[in-house]
Amino acid sequence: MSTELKLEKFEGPLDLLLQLVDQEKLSITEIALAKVTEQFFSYLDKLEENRSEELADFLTVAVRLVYLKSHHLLQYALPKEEDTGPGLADQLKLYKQYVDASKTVNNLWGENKVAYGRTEPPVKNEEFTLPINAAADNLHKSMVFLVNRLKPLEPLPKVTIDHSISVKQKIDSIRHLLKNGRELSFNNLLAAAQNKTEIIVSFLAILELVKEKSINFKQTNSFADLLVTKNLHV
Amino acid sequence: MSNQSKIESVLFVASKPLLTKKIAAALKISDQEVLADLKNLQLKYNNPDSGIAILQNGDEWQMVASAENTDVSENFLKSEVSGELTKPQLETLTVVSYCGPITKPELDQIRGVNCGLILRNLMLRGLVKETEDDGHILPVYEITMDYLRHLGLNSLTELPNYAELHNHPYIAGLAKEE
Amino acid sequence: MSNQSKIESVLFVASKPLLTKKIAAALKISDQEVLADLKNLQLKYNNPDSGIAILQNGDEWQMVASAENTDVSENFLKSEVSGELTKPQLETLTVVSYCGPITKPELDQIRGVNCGLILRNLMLRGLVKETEDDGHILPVYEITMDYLRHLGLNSLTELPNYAELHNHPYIAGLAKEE
Repeated sequence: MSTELKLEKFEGPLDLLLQLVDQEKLSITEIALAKVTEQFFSYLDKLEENRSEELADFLTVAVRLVYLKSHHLLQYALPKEEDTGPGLADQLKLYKQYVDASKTVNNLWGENKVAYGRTEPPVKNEEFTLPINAAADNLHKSMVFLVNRLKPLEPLPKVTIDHSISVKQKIDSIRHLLKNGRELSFNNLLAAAQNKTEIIVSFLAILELVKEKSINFKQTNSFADLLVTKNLHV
Repeated sequence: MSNQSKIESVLFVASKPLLTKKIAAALKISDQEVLADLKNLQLKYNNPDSGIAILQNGDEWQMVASAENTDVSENFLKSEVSGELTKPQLETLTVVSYCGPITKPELDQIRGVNCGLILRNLMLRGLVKETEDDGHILPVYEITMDYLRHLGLNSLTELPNYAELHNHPYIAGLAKEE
Repeated sequence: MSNQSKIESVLFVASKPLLTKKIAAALKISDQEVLADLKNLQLKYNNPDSGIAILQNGDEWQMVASAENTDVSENFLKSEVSGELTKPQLETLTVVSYCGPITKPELDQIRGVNCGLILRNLMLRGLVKETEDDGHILPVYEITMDYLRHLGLNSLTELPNYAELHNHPYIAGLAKEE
């Protein structure tokens, strides 16, 4: 089976996508990306266990992927937004160009052709001169500036990791909810969402399940709550 | 002696990367005059079979022995070992080479991953440098002259497809998105 | 590349007079062939308005900056070791002052960049000295007595906030990270 890519063999979400598309022998299009979305998601589970600090990067792409896929499924319902910047397919194509270019750079680097400088015998000052900006006060300012720059950034990534995991869990929890209960209010689901990403993820997770035919939607009128029901015929 | 000759002498004795304005200060002439002479020196030295080359990295200039003559040069100085580059380092260096000066968010966006650690690593190895640009809020990253020397290129513009990948329309778009 | 180009590179990187036979040995060619190429290089460089010259002293050869440009070359070199410190130089001197004696890897780690060239410059200026400590494998760097005297201090501990900044947790934290 060649379908399993080794977790350690890819550097980031774009690298993973590129390899998945490549493996399916597809060219980089939105349709191709929609096709490999499922596979992409299967790697998120493994990532959560082994490389959780990278989950945030993968989720950014995951959200865009599912958006792309839902757009693919519901073209009439989600008109293509304009002016949203480069699409994921375009971004991946660009990324691929640099990956290709990095092979040239690697070759040049590997040739070990070094352009050497020379060493002019140093001119030394006859007597010591104090540079005008090297007084004790200059040193102190410079040191305070440096220490501020070195302030550790740890607390932030930790929060990001927790958040990333919570988004990932949201997808899993919807699946779980539907496994036990029969019906689920979309409004209730979104009430717990803490930001736009979570709303999008919740919505897209549901679309994903619709596509799998595991659930159905019920809505009594245009602006009423959306009821999510388990498809009993499956 | 002409200014061009003086610049030639200064580049020769400096034996390290020099900013245009530093050369201008040494000669007490304008940056524009220095740049015009530097272009002429590039034409004078950077041709096939020359044993000396003039490297340009953005606003920096350095006179070096031709990279083609690495082997014979190493008889007379301590050789600098290039060392291996990991895949993420290589990829990051490539993007910085083609798109620099580039901010970290732009770089992260292109690679789809946070490049903070790799950038720090590349700076420690002296392959990438951080510049606090007056015009920008965020620092920008560029490759160093040392990196250029080890690639054996006279300038990044010699990289294949440089113009196309440097001025890629999506990069402009990405920058706007931020 | 031709032998002439190789000899050009060798003379450039050597930065000192070279015997004909030493060049011949490096290129694995005869003395006669080297001499013929050296004559050509003299014709190429030793002409009016060249910034570089090839000197011959008996059997020794050296590439130098033109004598006519001595003023501008020397002024440039002197300005490198006097005058205002650049921002990276000041920061390096600061770390050596507050955290010295310190090894180069430690210094690189704190500043996040390779400090080799800067250390060399600071030593030329007489601000920093290198000590080969018996107990250490690597040399350590500290400020010179001259500099301390000109700061008007009896000891580095008199630097503003020394106690707090000398062993700052952010800096100690870096060392642990590795």
